[in-house]
Amino acid sequence: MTTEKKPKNVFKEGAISSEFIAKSIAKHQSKTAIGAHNIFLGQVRADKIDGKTVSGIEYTAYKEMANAKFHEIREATFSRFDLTCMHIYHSLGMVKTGEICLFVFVSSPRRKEVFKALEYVVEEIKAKVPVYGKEVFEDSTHQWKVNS
Amino acid sequence: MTTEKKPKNVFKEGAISSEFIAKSIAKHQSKTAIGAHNIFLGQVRADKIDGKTVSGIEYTAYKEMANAKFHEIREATFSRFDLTCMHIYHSLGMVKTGEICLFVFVSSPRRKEVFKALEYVVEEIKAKVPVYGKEVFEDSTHQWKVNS
Amino acid sequence: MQLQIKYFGLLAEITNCDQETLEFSKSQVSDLLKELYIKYPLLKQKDFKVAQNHEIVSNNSNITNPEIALLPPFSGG
Amino acid sequence: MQLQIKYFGLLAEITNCDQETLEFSKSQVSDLLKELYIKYPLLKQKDFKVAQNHEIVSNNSNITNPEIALLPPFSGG
Repeated sequence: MTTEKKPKNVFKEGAISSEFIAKSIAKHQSKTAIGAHNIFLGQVRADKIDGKTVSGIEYTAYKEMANAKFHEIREATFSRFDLTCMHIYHSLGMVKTGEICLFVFVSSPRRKEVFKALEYVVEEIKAKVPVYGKEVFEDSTHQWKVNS
Repeated sequence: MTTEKKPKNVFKEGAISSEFIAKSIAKHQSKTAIGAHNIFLGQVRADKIDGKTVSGIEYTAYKEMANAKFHEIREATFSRFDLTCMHIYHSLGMVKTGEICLFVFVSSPRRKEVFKALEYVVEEIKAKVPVYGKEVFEDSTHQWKVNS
Repeated sequence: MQLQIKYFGLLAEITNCDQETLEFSKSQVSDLLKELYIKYPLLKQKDFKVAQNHEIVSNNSNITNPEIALLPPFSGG
Repeated sequence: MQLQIKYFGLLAEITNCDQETLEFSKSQVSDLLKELYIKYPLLKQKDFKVAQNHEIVSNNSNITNPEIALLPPFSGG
């Protein structure tokens, strides 16, 4: 039932830990109107490009605009779907391969809503939020990530 | 890359803890081909029915058939979607309101696959697996849950 | 043939047992249901399916397995 | 008007800075881009959008805010 009305900071320095995700899940035990949670986690892949392997992604962002866009996405999602709550966290700085860089968490009384809402939120983030991933290779060279 | 070929036991006695979910997420850090995880959690709602409030759901199942069906769903999902791995856990016995009774976890190199796969798995479980929820009210009366 | 009949959910409340062993001399699922409806008249009003070999079977299937389950609508998850 | 221009991702490598202050006397985004292309010829080959007031704006928009950001394609998540 909590729709935050002011943009809040979605960014976290470094990787998002599984303990943090567990705490976030546990906090919802008192919200007994919820019947379904859906969680998206983005994990950094060890892609091989021209024989070199990605060792991590360093994230930067146009923070003020990004937080404003996260807020717009949140508001639009609450108006489109019957959600009880929603949480978004994105990493800044270095996230190593195998670590989590994006955590999106939606909850609703009913499961149909969470499936639609979660995919909507993730696609909106990819399309509208000015965040940049620099793929750093094991030899310290890099390339700028392109979302597909 | 692990497609278990034999039915395994999907059931866990009692609620699924957030610590268990966290451990399951952390185990995937070594699978660096994964770019996206999608997790569904079913949580027991404190529904009000005729003035009485649900305090928990007691789950029973036709276990052998249920595990066989979970296995069929797993195999069908791997053949339809490009997944790296999949995990399903369902509670048996008493699960109190606010606690988790179903945990479905799919992972893939790409996000489009996990969205489609997760919804498919959850809908298949609801439709094909012989599990029964007895909604127990605060006054110890009960009714049999009907999925919508 | 001796059949082990398993009852789940609401049905186990009607039969007052989770499973029972019955002597069965006919062939089809529908024959078994007729016998069970006599024993448990309330069953007739209930929505359920019959499973054999862990698969739902139709009423005109032959019974070939000694374990038969009566399954009300699923409500997992 | 004094403009603070912010560069992100790949573009910050081309300009060799994250942000800079420029004196700007014309009105439209396209005028600013012409000046930036002279200063940083490599920018011209790059795919990017311009944001003002935290919104993407078109090249014929008037510049009304002292903070302007040049944003290459997003790659979050």
